[in-house]
Amino acid sequence: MRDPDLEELILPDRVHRRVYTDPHLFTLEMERVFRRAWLYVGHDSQIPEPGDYFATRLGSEPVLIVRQRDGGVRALANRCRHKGMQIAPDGARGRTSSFRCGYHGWLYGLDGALRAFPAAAGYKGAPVRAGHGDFGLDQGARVEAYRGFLFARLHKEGPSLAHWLGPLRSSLDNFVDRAPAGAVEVAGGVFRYRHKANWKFFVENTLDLLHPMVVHQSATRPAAALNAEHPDLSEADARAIAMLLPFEASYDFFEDMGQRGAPFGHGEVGNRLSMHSGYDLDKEYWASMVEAYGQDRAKEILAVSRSNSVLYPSIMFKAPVSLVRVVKPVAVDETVIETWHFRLKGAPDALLARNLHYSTLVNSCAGLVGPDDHEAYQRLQSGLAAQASDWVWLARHPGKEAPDAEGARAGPGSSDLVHRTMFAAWRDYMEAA
Amino acid sequence: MRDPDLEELILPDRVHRRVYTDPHLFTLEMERVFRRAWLYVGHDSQIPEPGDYFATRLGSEPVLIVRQRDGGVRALANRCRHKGMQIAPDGARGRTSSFRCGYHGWLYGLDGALRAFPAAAGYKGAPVRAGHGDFGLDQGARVEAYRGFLFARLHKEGPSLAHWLGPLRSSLDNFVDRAPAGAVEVAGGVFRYRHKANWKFFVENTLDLLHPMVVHQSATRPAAALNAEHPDLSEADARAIAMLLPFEASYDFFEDMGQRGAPFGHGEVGNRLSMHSGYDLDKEYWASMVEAYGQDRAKEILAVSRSNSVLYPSIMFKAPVSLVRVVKPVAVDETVIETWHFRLKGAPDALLARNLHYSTLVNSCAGLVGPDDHEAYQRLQSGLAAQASDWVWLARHPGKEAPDAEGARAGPGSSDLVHRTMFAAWRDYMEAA
Amino acid sequence: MRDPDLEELILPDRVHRRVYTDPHLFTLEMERVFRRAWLYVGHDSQIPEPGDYFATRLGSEPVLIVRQRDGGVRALANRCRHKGMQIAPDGARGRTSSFRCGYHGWLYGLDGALRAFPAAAGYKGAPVRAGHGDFGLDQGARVEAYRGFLFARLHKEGPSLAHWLGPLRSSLDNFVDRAPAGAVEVAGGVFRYRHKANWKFFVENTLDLLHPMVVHQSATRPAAALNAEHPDLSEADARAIAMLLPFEASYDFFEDMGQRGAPFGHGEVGNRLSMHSGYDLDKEYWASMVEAYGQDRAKEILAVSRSNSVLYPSIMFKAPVSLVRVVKPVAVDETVIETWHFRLKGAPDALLARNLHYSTLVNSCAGLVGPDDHEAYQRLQSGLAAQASDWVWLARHPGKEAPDAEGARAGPGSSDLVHRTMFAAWRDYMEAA
Amino acid sequence: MSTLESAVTRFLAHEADLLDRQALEEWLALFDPDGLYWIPAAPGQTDPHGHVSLAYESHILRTLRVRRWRNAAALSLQQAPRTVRHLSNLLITETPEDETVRATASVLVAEYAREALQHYHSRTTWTLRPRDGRFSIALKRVDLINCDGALSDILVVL
Amino acid sequence: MSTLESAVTRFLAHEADLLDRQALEEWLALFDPDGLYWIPAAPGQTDPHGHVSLAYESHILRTLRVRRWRNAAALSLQQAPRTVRHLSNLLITETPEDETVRATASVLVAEYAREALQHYHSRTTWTLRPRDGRFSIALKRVDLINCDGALSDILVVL
Amino acid sequence: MSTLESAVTRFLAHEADLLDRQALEEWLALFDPDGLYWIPAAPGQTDPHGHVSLAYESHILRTLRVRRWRNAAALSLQQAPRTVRHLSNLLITETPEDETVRATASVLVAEYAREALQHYHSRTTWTLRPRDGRFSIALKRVDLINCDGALSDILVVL
Ligand code: FES
Ligand code: FES
Ligand code: FES
Ligand SMILES: [Fe+3]
Ligand SMILES: [Fe+3]
Ligand SMILES: [Fe+3]
Repeated sequence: MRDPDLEELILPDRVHRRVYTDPHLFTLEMERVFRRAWLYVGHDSQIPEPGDYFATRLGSEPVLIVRQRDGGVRALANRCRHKGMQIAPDGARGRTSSFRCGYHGWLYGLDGALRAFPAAAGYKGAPVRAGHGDFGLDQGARVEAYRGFLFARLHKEGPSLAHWLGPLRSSLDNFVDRAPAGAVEVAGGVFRYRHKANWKFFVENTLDLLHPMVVHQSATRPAAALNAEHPDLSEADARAIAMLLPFEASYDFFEDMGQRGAPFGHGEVGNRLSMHSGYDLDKEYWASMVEAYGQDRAKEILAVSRSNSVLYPSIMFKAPVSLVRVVKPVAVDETVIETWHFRLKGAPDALLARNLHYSTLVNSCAGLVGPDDHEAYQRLQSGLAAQASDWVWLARHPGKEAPDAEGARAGPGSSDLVHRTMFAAWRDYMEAA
Repeated sequence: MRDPDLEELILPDRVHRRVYTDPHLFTLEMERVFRRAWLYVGHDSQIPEPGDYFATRLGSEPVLIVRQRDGGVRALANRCRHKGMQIAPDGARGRTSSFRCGYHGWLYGLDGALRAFPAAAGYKGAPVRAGHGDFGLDQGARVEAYRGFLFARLHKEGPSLAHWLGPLRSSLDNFVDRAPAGAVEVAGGVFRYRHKANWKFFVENTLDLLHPMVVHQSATRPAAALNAEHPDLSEADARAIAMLLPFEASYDFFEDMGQRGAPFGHGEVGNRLSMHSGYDLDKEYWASMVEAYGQDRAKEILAVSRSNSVLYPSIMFKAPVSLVRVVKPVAVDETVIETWHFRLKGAPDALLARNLHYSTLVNSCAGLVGPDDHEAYQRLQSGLAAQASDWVWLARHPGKEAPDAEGARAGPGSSDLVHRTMFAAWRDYMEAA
Repeated sequence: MRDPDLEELILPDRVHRRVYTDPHLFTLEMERVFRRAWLYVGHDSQIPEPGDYFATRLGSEPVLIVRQRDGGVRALANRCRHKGMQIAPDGARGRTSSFRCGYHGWLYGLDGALRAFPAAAGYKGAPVRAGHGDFGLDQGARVEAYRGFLFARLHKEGPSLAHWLGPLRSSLDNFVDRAPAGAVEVAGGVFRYRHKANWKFFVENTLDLLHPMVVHQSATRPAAALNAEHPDLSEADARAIAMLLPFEASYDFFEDMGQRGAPFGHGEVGNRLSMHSGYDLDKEYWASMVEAYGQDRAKEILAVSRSNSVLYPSIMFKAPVSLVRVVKPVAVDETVIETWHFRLKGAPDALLARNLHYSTLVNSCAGLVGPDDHEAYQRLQSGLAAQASDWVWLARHPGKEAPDAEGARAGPGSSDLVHRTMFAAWRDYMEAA
Repeated sequence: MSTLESAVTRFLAHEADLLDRQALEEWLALFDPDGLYWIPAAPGQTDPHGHVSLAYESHILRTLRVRRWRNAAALSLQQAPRTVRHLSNLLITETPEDETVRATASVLVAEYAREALQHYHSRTTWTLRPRDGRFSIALKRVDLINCDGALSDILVVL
Repeated sequence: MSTLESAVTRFLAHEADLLDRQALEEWLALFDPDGLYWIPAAPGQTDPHGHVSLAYESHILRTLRVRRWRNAAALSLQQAPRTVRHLSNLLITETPEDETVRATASVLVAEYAREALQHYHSRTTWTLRPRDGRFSIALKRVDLINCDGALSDILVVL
Repeated sequence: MSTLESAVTRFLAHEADLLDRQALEEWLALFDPDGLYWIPAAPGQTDPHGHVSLAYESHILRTLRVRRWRNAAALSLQQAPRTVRHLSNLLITETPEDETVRATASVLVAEYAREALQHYHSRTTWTLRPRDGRFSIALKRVDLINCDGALSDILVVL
């Protein structure tokens, strides 16, 4: 595949519109970025028992994520080695002791080894063999977990997950530490939300603190008015309004939230201050936290409010409301975003209910917030097809960055530092031939 | 972009089927023909006041057509210079004092200059600047008007509109002169009609006088029969029938209509004689014309009946029934045709009603005439995908042409002279690298 | 068009997934395989009288198959030589004395010669001429018949139909010999079944005897259970069950059916034994066969039970149940399969009814068998898009083949010999530049 | 359901059946002699004379439309489009002063032509006159959801 | 609306509800023992024996269809298609001689499978026999608008 | 058709008409003060608190939704989506204990926005309370056929 002219596409303070619109670059991204980076695939709690599996995609590659008998996890090729049939439809999940291809009945073990094939005598003299090797489903993909979160990488070589997570390890830690029992589990359903735009718009938008007060006015203005008109809102309504209003916080507030960029393109916004930091603290939850951690440590954990954290390129997670949004690129101009929700073990149901309510309001395709972001992405896609200008600017707060204690570089909340960081990593992935 | 082998595609008496079917040539057309030619964008009356605007496309390029405070008109890029969002959806229109991008709130003046952007301090040290220049919406597109009709051209260099209109200026004149008050205005709604075929089929068909008696038989035969069966038709029915019957006039009649081809690919059919020249003349309208122009001049104006006039590549207009059909190429095999209607200022409502009735019968997607043309275009598209032959013939009436007084070349009504003229211009546009 | 690296795509025991997924190879297939091979177009009985015609496709090329006045058949270009309109919509059929293009009325004879065009004087001095030659619809395509089955080839040069049919002539013979009157005719309607997968999956699947017991279990298991539960099934129900059960015959049974591969990629499964060989013999039919052929010859004819015979690339026919399935490639990942049914002349209606019942059960898009095959094709298409492996294996029963009396090479029923034979021919067609 | 509602429901189902069975000549006979068939080209369009319509047809023009349908030369109709129509959400108002009944319904016309389905969604309003125990159509007005969109051919009667 | 119309409307809504809820075994029980489920393959098809059908099923074959639906091995059904069906434009005729009722309606079956919607439009005709105050189905005939088109899999009961 | 069926049919046609005409403020008034508008995100979802929903809205949130609809700044609503909705296959059950009526229908909402049609198919269930001779809505629950699919924006009220 022909190489792109990367130095013409990625400049220090801007990127060329083709990175969002060129189908050839999208194919290359699937080949280079999405096979070389660790991609989030799910959570331990989705496949607790040996033989538990689900079918998903790593970029464009269909895989089976399977809990092994030894407790490990493998990412097997979801593609029979006989004549090539996809073994399980995308999205399939269940518990099994083997995978049987429904075309001619080839049977694979949980580890991907070809265990048996009907009428085997007919392959006398042919290279077809049971076991691993040319006819097994193991394709050398790596799977590693960090505190229950599963990541996979198709490329055999590369950094360990822990190294790759870098400074954002502490944000994943905070995600899990917020559970009084020190563990989380998938709960409350999944949103799958499709839009006709390049996957990078979503990823970049999640760390863009200059857009909420503009894009989400249509929700925040009525919310503020209703708040003023109804002094006696029900608890649920008051909570909903309180989750919507911060979208129109002041520019200074968003600037103060801060942001940081990290190696491999990761980044996040918010730290002590964020759109979630003003939420009421549930008493029962606080009590369980104090009991689990002691008051000081509990306070410390809850004082961290990193609202949006990106592990580039595949997820944005929100530790304060316990959710992970997963990027599923479909085509250069089509993306599906999955939103997965988590229960903090040991926390009261009311906390889960609040976080799910947040997601219903904000992340639902029929919600009051998401559709306006999506409209923006789709108009970015059509705008960048225009020839009037070739450039997308990432020029904000030039030079305004400083190393932080964990090895990231921090800047003001509205900086494009995080976006420059993403594209530096993107270029690295794309260059490694 | 790779150059086509134009001399193999365009021969004196035929063109290669690829000019209608090759997606690469379509992309080049958008690049070369539709950026270099003056394209019709609308009419003065659509944006009478400063700040009036509408969002449209010049070829594939999204633009905002905006009335300036000084009365001029600009074609601004409809694409924010920040991160590239399309500012207004295609088709949007209204009155405004500025354009605000809905993503981060960058604010542009009517002239396209960047007026303000929120949290401006964050761009200290970055190249982002208010004003025109790299961050304004003015992309150097030219806009000129002729008698109220607005044309735009993306390419900075090129002929003036008046020069480019050439001999067909007199046909536009006739369009407007037919108004007793000497001016027209958009009225009566717009048709937008989509078909799965290359844009050139429509343009060429409008000057093809060998097809109506064949393609439109399905309407004219029943019309003739009903006319014969019902001697006492209502006035409205009689008028409808009278507008349909000329589609099956004799071959001699169409030959006598005549045609002419002009520089830049323009052309038209009909002059003294046309499918509209036999319409009854509304008495009240005639009186108002006589009052406005005197009897001789009024007669002279109304004696001109150029039924279909093409300003290549973007419009066909029909002065005798006061309408303009605009070509909107979508893909190599998809086109939208807009039909815009006009009120002759100073003329009675009945005249507008008649012209709208004509369009309802002929140009509506649910009409009695248009669908059969569209079926033809779509079958041309599928027929030209066949390899049985490579050629589309434009060989009719070879050499039968003579210069006319305005610098055009005239020929018999059924000649392919107009089509040869179009492709000569097409080749010129496509060659200019 | 650029040539593919065929020696890297087609290996002795496997083929590269790109032969099923690469759009460029699909275009080349249409160009090389589908213009050079004899393609089945229909049956004599569809166009018995002079002027009878139907519009179909040879690969991607639209043609009119026309019965001539002298009884011959031509495959005319379905594309007017004037401006290129497709003359008749795909699927059109009827009886006519000429073809008139509906755009400008050019008139062609049944033999494709241009007979007349309106306002002919306008072409004085132009190359447009009546007759054959540049302006006729005859494009040199060949049409030949074998026992009433019509085949056409766009390429002028190539083997005669009889030679090309080779050993499978005897299978077509058996198709027709099964008619007491020694002739068949189209009857009982047509199925047209669309799926999103490459055309070769269907063709290869029809000679794949390792899949039925796996893929069609969902029908055979309930069928067996109902059979056991209901000892007193109605005749019709018993017949239906009896036609479903053989899909789950034993591996040995399928092995014993045997298969053979022939020149030009043809092949078939079953001979004395097949999924149809156990059907009850209708008494009335047997009587009519004995009357027509004598007992010995009748027995001989009915003892042959070649269940699936492929004339590569365009049809699979089933002589024992009198049907032909025709391959209509639409795109690299889209195919329509037509199923045509035949009445054996001289046989009782009950036999036709049985064969139609078979097709309703098995070939209908709402049937109990076909959808599972189609699901398999579609999952092959998605599986082969994966990069986990490049290979589709055709390695079964290596070397297990022996020449038979008719010049084919025979092997065990489950061999990939027939698939290797197909790809050898495919490569030959693709190589001939 | 009132007697009137029942009668209107049955009449509209009958009209739909005629159209789906392409009994177009019988459909013509359902109209008043001065009845109108109107498909506005703009949402809420009030004026059929100062604004174009997708169709605005008197008895003569409807007859022309039906004859064109029967005309083998009609290129676009060689595709032999078929329809199935679905009608629901009926609202009825009686206007006693002119003895008409106004019925508005949601109508989905599914059209099949050239191997493809098209869906036409409208709120359709019939102005009906009681006639011989049934009704005759004074006005059939079809307000398509996308009447001002970039439509492709509407080949069938809606 | 007559009592008969009401009763038929309710019965058909009940059948649709069973199918949408995939209560297929209950659906089987709605038929007469010799009842037929027929999807013709040609418009106006009259003969189920001299012409193929998309489906032509006796009680045994319908049962087979339902058991196949329940069979985990069915590759094409692993997509777990769902339906919502819409019924309107009901026309009813009684044929007193054989004590059956013929009901014809426009039916839209929306199918969702593999992340995609499919729409099946038909005029569907039920021949119903009064049974225990309700009805049993003697024949359900589904005339799809595109029955002779190049269809892809019809996975669900229509 | 019973009086109750007629009354419910008319009420639902009225609600649909308000929504299609975008008389959203009037639509708000159809609900009980503590009425709910619910679009589950999973088939058969029982719990609105332990599972996300596509929408789960009290009076205040419905009001917010309607005001957002009226807000010119709403990027995604600048497309001015329109709807036509179709309702059929009504099943009604009365639950005398709490004096409510449960009505379930097949609903197709056709949405037109940005030159494209979208179809939303659901079984929708209304829990209705008799109020002043009409009804008020205690719960409107919209079970979309593809509620767990990869949906794109649902811009309109379903
Ligand atoms: S393709 Fe999987 S067993 Fe054959
Ligand atoms: S993209 Fe327009 S303001 Fe940012
Ligand atoms: S294209 Fe056929 S006659 Fe002109
Ligand atoms: Fe946002
Ligand atoms: Fe025309
Ligand atoms: Fe099979």
